[in-house]
Amino acid sequence: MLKIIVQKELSVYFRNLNNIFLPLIFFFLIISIFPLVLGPEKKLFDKIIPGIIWITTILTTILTSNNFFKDDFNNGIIEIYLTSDSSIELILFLKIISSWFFTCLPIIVFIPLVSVLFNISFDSALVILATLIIGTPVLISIGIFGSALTMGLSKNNILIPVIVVPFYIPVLIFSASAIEAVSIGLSYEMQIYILLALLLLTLPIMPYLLKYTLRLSINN
Amino acid sequence: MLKIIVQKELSVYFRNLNNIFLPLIFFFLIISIFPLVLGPEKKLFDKIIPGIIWITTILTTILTSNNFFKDDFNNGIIEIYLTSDSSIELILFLKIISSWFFTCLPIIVFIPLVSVLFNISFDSALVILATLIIGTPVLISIGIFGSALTMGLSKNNILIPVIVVPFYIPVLIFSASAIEAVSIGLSYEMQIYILLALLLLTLPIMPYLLKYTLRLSINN
Amino acid sequence: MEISVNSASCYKNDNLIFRDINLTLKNSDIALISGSNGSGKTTLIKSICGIQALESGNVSINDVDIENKNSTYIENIIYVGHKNSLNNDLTVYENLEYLSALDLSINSNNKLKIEEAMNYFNIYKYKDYPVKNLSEGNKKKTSLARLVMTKKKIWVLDEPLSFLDDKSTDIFINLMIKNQKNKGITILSSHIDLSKNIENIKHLRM
Amino acid sequence: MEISVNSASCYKNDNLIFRDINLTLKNSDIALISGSNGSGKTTLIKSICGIQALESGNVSINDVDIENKNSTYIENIIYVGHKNSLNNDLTVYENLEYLSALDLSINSNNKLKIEEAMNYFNIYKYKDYPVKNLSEGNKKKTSLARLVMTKKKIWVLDEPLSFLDDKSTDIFINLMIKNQKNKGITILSSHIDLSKNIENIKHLRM
Amino acid sequence: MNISKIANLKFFYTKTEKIISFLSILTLFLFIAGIYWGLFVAPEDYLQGNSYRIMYIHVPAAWLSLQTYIFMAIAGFIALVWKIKIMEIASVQSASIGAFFTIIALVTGMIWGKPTWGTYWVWDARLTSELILLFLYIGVIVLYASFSDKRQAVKITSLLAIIGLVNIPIIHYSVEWWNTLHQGPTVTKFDKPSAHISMLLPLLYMFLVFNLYFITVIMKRIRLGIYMRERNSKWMKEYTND
Ligand code: HEM
Ligand SMILES: Nc1ncnc2c1ncn2[C@@H]1O[C@H](COP(=O)(O)OP(=O)(O)OP(=O)(O)O)[C@@H](O)[C@H]1O
Ligand SMILES: Nc1ncnc2c1ncn2[C@@H]1O[C@H](COP(=O)(O)OP(=O)(O)OP(=O)(O)O)[C@@H](O)[C@H]1O
Ligand SMILES: [Mg+2]
Ligand SMILES: [Mg+2]
Repeated sequence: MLKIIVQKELSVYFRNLNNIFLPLIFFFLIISIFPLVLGPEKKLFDKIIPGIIWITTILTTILTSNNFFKDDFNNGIIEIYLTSDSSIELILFLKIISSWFFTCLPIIVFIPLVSVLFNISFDSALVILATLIIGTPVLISIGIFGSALTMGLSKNNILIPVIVVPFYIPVLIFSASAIEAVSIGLSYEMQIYILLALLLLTLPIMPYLLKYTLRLSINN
Repeated sequence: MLKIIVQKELSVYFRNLNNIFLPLIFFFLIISIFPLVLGPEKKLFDKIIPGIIWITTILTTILTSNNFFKDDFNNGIIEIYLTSDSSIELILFLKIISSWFFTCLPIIVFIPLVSVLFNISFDSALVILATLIIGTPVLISIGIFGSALTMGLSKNNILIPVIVVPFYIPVLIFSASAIEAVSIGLSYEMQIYILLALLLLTLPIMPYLLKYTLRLSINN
Repeated sequence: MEISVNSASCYKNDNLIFRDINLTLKNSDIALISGSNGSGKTTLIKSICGIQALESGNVSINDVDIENKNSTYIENIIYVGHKNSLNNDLTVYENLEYLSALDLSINSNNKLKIEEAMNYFNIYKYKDYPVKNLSEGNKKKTSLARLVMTKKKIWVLDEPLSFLDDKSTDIFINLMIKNQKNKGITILSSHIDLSKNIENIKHLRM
Repeated sequence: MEISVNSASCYKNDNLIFRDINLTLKNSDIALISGSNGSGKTTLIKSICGIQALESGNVSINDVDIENKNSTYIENIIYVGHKNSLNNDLTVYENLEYLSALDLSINSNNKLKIEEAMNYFNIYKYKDYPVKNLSEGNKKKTSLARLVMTKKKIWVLDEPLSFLDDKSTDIFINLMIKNQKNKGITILSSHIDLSKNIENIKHLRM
Repeated sequence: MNISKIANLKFFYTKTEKIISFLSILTLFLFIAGIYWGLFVAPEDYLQGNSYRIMYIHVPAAWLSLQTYIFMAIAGFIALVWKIKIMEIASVQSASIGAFFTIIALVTGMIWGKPTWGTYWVWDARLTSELILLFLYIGVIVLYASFSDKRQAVKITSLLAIIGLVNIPIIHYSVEWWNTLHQGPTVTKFDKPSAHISMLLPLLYMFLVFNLYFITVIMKRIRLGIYMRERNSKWMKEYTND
């Protein structure tokens, strides 16, 4: 059973192999907008590029998780989940993981290249990579939670980020602070541990929370 | 007839008076994320704040125009537009304007306050204001065009920005360059004229282009 | 008035959907398109409204191809599709107001017309319900209520009877008969055989 | 097996939808819920499946409230709603594969079952069509095909006959009769009077 | 419909009208007295002069802004778990009161910041987390307003409030952490006013008055919420017609 569910969740994305490249293209596109808008001053840009990478990743997660359940809700698939005897928690978990897989992972894989392109030091690149790997699943889960809350509403493109982004802040702060720490030669272990703790706190609870939320949301 | 159409387009938003505040809240939320990610250094922040304002506005327009026609498409309203004897171009024009009205205008109105909060000089604030007023309708129209192109697709949250953002670039460049010019005391008239030209080029053509695109997209 | 489909063929994705369909309807004609699921009824109906492109053949009103710039098709045809064409967040009244604003054949003073339409289909009590709170049948009635308001003469309807209860079905059939009496033309698809209810119905089996 | 609705009342947004509904069904029972549009059929059906909360009263299977943790309701009930519960981008086969993976009563080796289900409803030829390219009736058949695969005994179906052509309607009625013979329970809503087609049908008018 | 729950709403609605008007007058009176005490009786601060007096608004408002969030989340929790209607109403109604306190704390803080730090705003830990608290409140308010079915809305916002409560300490510590690592450019440390008893007493007093204000307003708003929900019910019509 598990195999089929994983397969289907993935094949919605895989249908188009392009879909793997989309978040990547989006990522580069947004990153390349920053110098256009902030001016081409290289020093400034080099200084803030880790931050920009993070901001851009946040956008990607906001866009991906926005209206995450809308199609499933409109098609009545959520109703099937809620009346199914197989483990919905598992399905929801797989949904989180596969959306992470197709939106954040491509970005993460390309971080080494990005680091070379933008002269990010090896140590910094490593920390950026680590914070992204640990942080993005949390962001994606929170975003998906937001769209479960608002599943039945229309015109909620901006509503969901407004609800969700405040919850992003701990992840952002610890990631930024780890990156800052490594850049001035301080230890950043502590921050990584805290990020890990956030991940371990969020990910196991999220499927149950999502199920509960979907049940509340559908009962309108 | 016109009156009712305008009324209805607006009342979808107005149903909830909150909807006027949403883009504003979103705007402040995103702006306040930047110091969290880039570090609280005030000097740096003051330097890049005009750029940040622009980036944040871009996000707002991306989010607003994303899947702009999806609900109307799913509900079959697009089909009604295409078989209606009243002027669809006009309706589409009104749709652009009202979505601008409810997402960009609130931000624009608050730019003076933002400028005071972030110590932006009066001259700069004026130019930011001008570029936003002229630029945002163009961005919104381009975004809406993107979602007309992809109306029938699902999972297109990231697809649309990827298609659309490259078209944003002229607006961004001239706006940034106007802001840069005023900050170093140069004249910025030229850039404003070019932005105006972009606006006058886009807005009148857009309804016809949109109608044509909808007709193509629906005929799948 | 006369509407005719002339040896129309349609492909989708390189699959033939239908071929060489001919149909000519004059004033007061009612055509029932029937056929098994997937036989192309919806596709034909969309072609008649100009939403679906044909591979060959054409649809013409008074001998003018509807693709032609001078065609009056858009002033004559009203299409009620499968989907309800309602905005879920607006109320029943607001939706009808909006839809009537899109239809130039309806007088500008349409408040009375809207109330009449709601009364006709017994949905007046839902006047101020947002459409998303309606039952499926009442949504359908709301979208059919456009037909009470319009003065357009060629009605093209895709499974208008779906989700309607018996009483509403009768009401709707009466509406079609009224259109027939007004010399209007109706083209509809349905799985229900209406020849018992309506006289002189033309039958197109796909 | 026995399913019963005990003096159930339901409010939505402070509006009374139905009050004091009672219904008890035993093995081989078929219950047809009918009533005019907006009378609360869909709402009742959703309550029976535990999707819609009741204000008072309850639904129980073998005398265990379905809200109860020990209830076996989720292992016994299969719900086919109004909406098709299909993913538009996946093919018919993939959708059925996914839906059967969500139903533990179906054997893990379900390939044969899926082919059987598609053949049963004559949609085998659309096997590799993405659902968005199906006609409305064929979508419905795809979503009903779950019933061919499942071993669950309590079927709860909201207007399963909508959009089906005559032949498919017969096929579907036969499926219900088969379930009846297997001692299954069927609850369905419809505007069509099925008492001619099925013996011993219980009628609940809302 | 459960009799005891309806009775509960009815009981609250019918019995509290007089208490509320009494509380309103009392709060107003005590507030004026407190303002007088804070502005005129309490001694001048030797460092900050008179500008510190804004503390008598700022500090209680800041405390209440947190307290209200805790109240909102707990009420939401009770509403979801035990399905107590009055708690649903209490939870969602406290959001705007909390947002109000937060805005007061922010605005008075900014006004106070100008003379003490020379700027309205710094990205200090406490300031930032207060700002985020405002966004959390706004999230609840906006979410509530987006639903047309208000009973559905309260359930959803209660859930959001509970999750937010879990997150508040995390946000708090993260922000603190963030700020200790990179030093801000300006004086970001709070100058603790000399905790003289003659300054502290009016502060404690104002804190109590703010609490009283909260109780009054939340009761008023619960009544309003009950009215909005039950205005079509029989007892409400009878009651309002009397
Ligand atoms: C926008 C600016 C400000 C904000 C958002 C703000 C926020 C807060 C918050 C949230 C608290 C409660 C903290 C707690 O209970 O843990 C607080 C307390 C306090 N604030 Fe502010 N504040 C601001 C500016 C100022 C300024 C400029 C001063 C004075 C120099 C000041 C002095 C105090 C004092 C004395 C307390 C109470 C002491 C304590 O609880 O530790 N605040 N403020
Ligand atoms: N959120 C809501 N607030 C108020 N009333 C609602 C809400 N949702 C649904 N209703 C009402 O509940 C009633 C029952 O709806 P339901 O969908 O159960 O009807 P139905 O019997 O299935 O009708 P149909 O035959 O048209 O499918 C309808 O009158 C509908 O308007
Ligand atoms: N994009 C497509 N590519 C290939 N075939 C398609 C596509 N879209 C639709 N079809 C096929 O066209 C046929 C006709 O569909 P249509 O919706 O017109 O049928 P219908 O007669 O209305 O059926 P129903 O009674 O079920 O509504 C169907 O068999 C459908 O599978
Ligand atoms: Mg069809
Ligand atoms: Mg129904």
